[in-house]
Amino acid sequence: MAEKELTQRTAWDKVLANLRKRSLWMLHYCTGCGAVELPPTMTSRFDMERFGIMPMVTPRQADILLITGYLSVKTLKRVILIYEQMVAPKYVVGFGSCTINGGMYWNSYTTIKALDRYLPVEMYLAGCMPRPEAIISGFNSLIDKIGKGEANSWKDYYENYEFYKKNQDHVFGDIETHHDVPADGRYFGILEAKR
Amino acid sequence: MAIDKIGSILRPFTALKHIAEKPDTIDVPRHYRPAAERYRGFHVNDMEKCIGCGTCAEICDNDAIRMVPVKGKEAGVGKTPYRPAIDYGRCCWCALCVDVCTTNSLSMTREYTHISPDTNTFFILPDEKGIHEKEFPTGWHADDTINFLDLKRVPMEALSAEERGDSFIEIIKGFSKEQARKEASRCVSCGLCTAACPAHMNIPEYIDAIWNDDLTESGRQMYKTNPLPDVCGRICTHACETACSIGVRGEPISIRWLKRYAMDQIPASQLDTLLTQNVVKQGSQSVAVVGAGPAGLAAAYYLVLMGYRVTVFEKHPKAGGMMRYGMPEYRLPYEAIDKDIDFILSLGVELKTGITVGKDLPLDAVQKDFDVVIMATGFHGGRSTRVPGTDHTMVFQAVDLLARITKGDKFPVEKEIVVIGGGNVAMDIARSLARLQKKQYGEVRLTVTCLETRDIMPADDEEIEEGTEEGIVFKPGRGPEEIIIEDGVITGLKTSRCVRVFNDQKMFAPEFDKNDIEVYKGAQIIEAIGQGPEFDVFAPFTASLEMAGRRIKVDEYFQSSQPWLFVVGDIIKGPNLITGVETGHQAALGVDYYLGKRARDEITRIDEMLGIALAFQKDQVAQLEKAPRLPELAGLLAIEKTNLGIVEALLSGRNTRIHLRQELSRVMRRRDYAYLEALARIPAGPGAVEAVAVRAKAGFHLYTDMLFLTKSKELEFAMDTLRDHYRSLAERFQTM
Amino acid sequence: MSSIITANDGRDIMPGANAPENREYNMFIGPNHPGIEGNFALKLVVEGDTIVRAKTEAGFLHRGFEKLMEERLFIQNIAIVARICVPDPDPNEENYARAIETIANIEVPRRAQFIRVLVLELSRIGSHLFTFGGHAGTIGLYTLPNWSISDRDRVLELFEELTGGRVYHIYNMPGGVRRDLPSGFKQRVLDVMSYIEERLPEYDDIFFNNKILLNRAQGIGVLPKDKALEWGATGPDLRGAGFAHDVRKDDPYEVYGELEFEVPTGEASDAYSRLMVRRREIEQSISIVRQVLDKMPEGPVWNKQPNPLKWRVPAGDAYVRTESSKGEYAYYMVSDGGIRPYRVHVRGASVTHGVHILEHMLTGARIEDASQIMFSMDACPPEVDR
Amino acid sequence: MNAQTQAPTTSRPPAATGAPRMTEALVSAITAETGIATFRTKSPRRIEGTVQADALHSFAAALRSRVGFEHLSAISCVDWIAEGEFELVYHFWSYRDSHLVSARVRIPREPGSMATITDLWLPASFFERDIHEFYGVVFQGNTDLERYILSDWKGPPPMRKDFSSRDFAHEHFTFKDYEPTWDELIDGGYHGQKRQGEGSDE
Repeated sequence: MAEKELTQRTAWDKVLANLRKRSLWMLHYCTGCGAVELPPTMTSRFDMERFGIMPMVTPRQADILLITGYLSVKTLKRVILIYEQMVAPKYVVGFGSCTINGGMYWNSYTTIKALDRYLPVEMYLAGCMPRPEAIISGFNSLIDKIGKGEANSWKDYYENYEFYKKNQDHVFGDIETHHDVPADGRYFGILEAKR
Repeated sequence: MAIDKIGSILRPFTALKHIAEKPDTIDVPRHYRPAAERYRGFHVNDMEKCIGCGTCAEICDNDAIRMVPVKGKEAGVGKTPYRPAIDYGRCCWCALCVDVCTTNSLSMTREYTHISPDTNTFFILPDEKGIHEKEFPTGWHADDTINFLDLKRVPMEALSAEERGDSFIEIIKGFSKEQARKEASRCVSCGLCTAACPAHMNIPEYIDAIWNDDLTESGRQMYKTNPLPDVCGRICTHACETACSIGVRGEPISIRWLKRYAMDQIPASQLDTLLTQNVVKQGSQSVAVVGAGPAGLAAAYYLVLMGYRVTVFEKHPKAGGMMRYGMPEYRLPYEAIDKDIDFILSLGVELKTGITVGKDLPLDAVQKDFDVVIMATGFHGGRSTRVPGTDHTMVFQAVDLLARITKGDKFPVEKEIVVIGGGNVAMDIARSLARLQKKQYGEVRLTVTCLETRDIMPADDEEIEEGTEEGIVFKPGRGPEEIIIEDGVITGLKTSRCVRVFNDQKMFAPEFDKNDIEVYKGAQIIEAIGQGPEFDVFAPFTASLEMAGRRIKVDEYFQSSQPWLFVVGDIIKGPNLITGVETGHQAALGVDYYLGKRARDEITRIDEMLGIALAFQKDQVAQLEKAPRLPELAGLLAIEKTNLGIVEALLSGRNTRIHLRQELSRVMRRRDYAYLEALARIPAGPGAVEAVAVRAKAGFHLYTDMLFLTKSKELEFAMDTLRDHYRSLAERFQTM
Repeated sequence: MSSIITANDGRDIMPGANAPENREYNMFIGPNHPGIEGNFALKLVVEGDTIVRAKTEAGFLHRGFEKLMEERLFIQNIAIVARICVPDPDPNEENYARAIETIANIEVPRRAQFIRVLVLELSRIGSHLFTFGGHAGTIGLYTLPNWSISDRDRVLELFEELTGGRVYHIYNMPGGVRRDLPSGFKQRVLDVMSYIEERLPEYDDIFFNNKILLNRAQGIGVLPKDKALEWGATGPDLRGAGFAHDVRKDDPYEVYGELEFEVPTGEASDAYSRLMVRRREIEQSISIVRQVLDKMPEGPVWNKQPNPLKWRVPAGDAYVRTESSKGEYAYYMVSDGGIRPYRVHVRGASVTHGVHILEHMLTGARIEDASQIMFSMDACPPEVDR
Repeated sequence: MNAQTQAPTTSRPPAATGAPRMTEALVSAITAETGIATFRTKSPRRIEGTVQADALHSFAAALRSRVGFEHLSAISCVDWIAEGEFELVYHFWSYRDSHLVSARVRIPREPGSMATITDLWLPASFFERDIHEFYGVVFQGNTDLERYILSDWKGPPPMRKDFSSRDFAHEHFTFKDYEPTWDELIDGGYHGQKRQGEGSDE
């Protein structure tokens, strides 16, 4: 059922948003060193399941993609494949300094320096790496944003896909993700259907 | 391990005993858990305590700290308007910046949560309140037992009181190699000293060169702005050490003694290798310098390098001015003076001694023979207190006596002497006479009295302490009333207590308490209450010169209202040695602008320096494009194009923008890089290989100068890359 | 021979599916897989459920540490060094500091050496608890990760109090450590130690003596004893095969020579015996921590070094080894007398366990045991990639 | 893509056994058994020496089988670019004698090739492949040298001294350019007014 215009928030959208925000599933993929603070967040010590957030193994059913710290070029290729396999609405959360301006690996030849050139990022957490308490506060503010319907950064991927594709190609040389992104955009009602 | 089958299946259910307990989940965010006392959280910086020295930016391994000019923070001695801005898209919270902070103004709080979709909020300018302006307790802060800086100076050996009691041998022994390198290792190259030094000497560069044991490079850096390093290494008033950032919490770097150490190791014969500016052939225009003091000699040095014919007139038998005739030998040995002066003269400066302009040779005669005249006559006229009895024969002026000691003339030295005055000159004459007394009578009976109380005496503290060790009695805070003369012989000086020296408007108006009288016994009185200029030297033009208060009115290049007349040294600014050197240097530039009719070419900001580098790189590319296809030059064109790309990227790069506007802490001039334009005209024809080698050496010197200009890793990294390229290129063609 | 792909009457529903050349197929586990420890991939050639050939793929976490270290001052590297192995960062810091101390023969105050041993043992306890959680997760026993990782968090709170950072401590410096113990810290460490000591029997009940684990782990992932040394196994994996080799005993550093502790070993050299070796090592580490705390002398904690912006380490090289929770962790550092290290080679413990030994042990194993074998070898991918 | 791993059944010579020896006895044992006399004691439990490139394999085999060093701890590579040489340092550890022997081998940077010792120790295959990837050294006899960590890397071997990681990062990645929220506090704004002289101010 293609989503209608998301700007005016019909009653159904509000209900949907409320249901979605209480059952966010986070993809269980530790891309960087920040992932060592995830087990304490997932398990009983900080227990993010109190907010309905649970680790999910497949990108097909995940809502949140955590980029936990730096992204080497090799991992970025997999992350883009995963991101395009995730069903919208999807939220990328950037952990720590490395996703903002390169972090401590600013002069490394393999890590990307600014995540928002390759994927639309919903929110960044400061820290090297962010503590479990900061992660949970981050998830809470994400939940509020989804509840209010403001967490729409994922649309940006479809709207200016050329920008993202150009940057991705700049890093890898033309990669083929076997994913027709514009078609997804049309499916999710972001881009107007092809006449 | 015998594990019975049934047990191992049932035992997991023992975990059920925890059902009744409360879960150990920390109920974040409802229940806020504070971080540990030492937690390395977000930064806080005490903006007032911070002096903007940039050492935190220097140590940061992620280049996360950029120094930005903050409104309302003014530059000053030991202070800059720059404050650290921290980029939390780079920071790894390692707290090296907190541990290396020279003033302990930077510390960390226990706050750790910052969430935002907008990355711009991750670039903060920390102040006392913190990132979210919530009062979080202090976390990781500097620890005085463990800090990276060496706050203690390397002690300098000096002659003990007995050894130096009756001798004029130099007191300070100077650093050994290990001591000098250890002292040099303490410097964090923050550049505050350069800004505070009147002559803006390249102090971080030459200290770094001493640390790297490359003494010729150290000498080269000194000669860029000071042709009298030997002298300054001994008697400079070292304003740099008062500005030193290490001095905030510890003892400043002994910059003066390091300068002396470096110059002591360089023999006079090698001084010519230290010149970085190329010596231009002598042109037709001539300049007369009146007075061979530090100011006159500095002006002469820079003018002769610019190709002017310079003649120096000096009334004393030898050049040196106050350096030789006003400074006792135990502070400044004459060999040090001669080493510097002989080198300057060797560059082609003509010295005429024994001629007093204004007496033997009137100023207008000089004006006719020379295009420009620089007056550097200094403060030789001693002022008198004019209390009753000062006309007695046994009342002397300190400056005259000091000159006589240098010339070796005889003069009476009484068993008891009283010196009036509290400045360095008073200390010099008092300690010199104390030595003569010890030699003649075997004991020192000398009293020094001055208006100022002990704490506001203008003399250096070491001078007063060393003087007391040598047996001199100090009576500060006393006003001279009258010299008591009984049947033709001076028996003492009557003084009254001086209540105040300056009135409310800080004008010199001393008030005395007449009924508190003390008499100090002495058969000889020396007056050292300050020196004044002798304006009769300007004889025919004195009337037509505009005056500013008691001094001649000059512009920033010390050009007086008469365009052909420049006035430098103590009579215009000071009185001290390094200011004399600075005025001489500035006046030389003023003369060059006036005679050479050239526009001013000071460089004030880093992007203007980069403009020169850009022009140089463009010439490189142009020359190589014209050069013949030689095997040695294969691939050079591509490299030069990338270098050009690097410099263009810096100029247009938004990231480096903030640093490009940084004020230079030292005086750079386009003239210093005039040789780069000459390179563009070297023919690219058959001599191409040699031409590339010459240009490579020029490039190396250009980027060596620029490397110390900034704290930004972006600029530093680019300058370092370019410098290494030109060093290897020059080595490849063996012309270093 | 009827097989599921043929119809009842023997017709071949998928012609050729049974042909010998089609029996093997490629199966990729990771890099995004809950059974993988970190960002790592296994490329398996599988026939049915048995792995015929296995090849590991790393490099997802490669940041070029050794190159970055050559472009930083000596003191600046103490921040980046801890990031090489995330579950057990302290052997890196201690190795780096000791390598410089060996080259420049800097003398470390005794109190700092005791504190370093305290930090290393606490890091070992935390890392083992972390591995228990992972190992239990691969078998589906999810009670233990919730217990062990939350108990590990108490150790992290101790670290936060001592060093100012939970995971990355940036606490060791060439010449000693950056701060002394905070007041009352000794008592809190002893409390956490006794708390973990009480918890271990409960772990035994729900996990170590659990029937499911015994069935799943015993006899699985056998490291052949005769090959163990030749293949370069070290640490708990080698001790699981019965060799009592431990760098703290063979090549004692800091003050390990003065402490009494045994080196537990297993016999079966399978996943279960390696797990039990780690389990008993925690007890030894707890006793070491207690010994360190009561033998710790008073005194300075840092032998002051010159101004870091100009400090030069004299030319020379040094090979320093520590016993990390994963095995022998070594640094080879070369200095050419400059202000930056000329070369730092990081020899992580997993370069042998997580690569070739894992490939050998997976050959012939079953698919469902692949993750468990990897966790039993405790291979930490960032050590492999650096 | 079928993965090809080392045949598990390679048979390697067993290591010598016997009673542990003190350092001097060990040094003389090494000299006697391997025929290379350059080995000295460097510090407690550390022995070091130099070996010619072509003699390394026989030295290593003798060290393992006759002296008893059965653990290859690491093979490190140092790029002495000024002298145009790679220095390969082989670190052998003897559990029996608790000593480490570091054997230094110098090979020219171009062509940079060396004999493999994977037939003696399995860990050598990782170290040699690692050095091959990061320095470009070719180990003859090592069948498994294709890229492992740097499989997506198209540049030159990155650990060589003539490759600068900073240059590469500055050319290939763009950094964040901030519009600080406290811009008005800065004298002239963070990005400042239009400067005179070259450089556009887009």
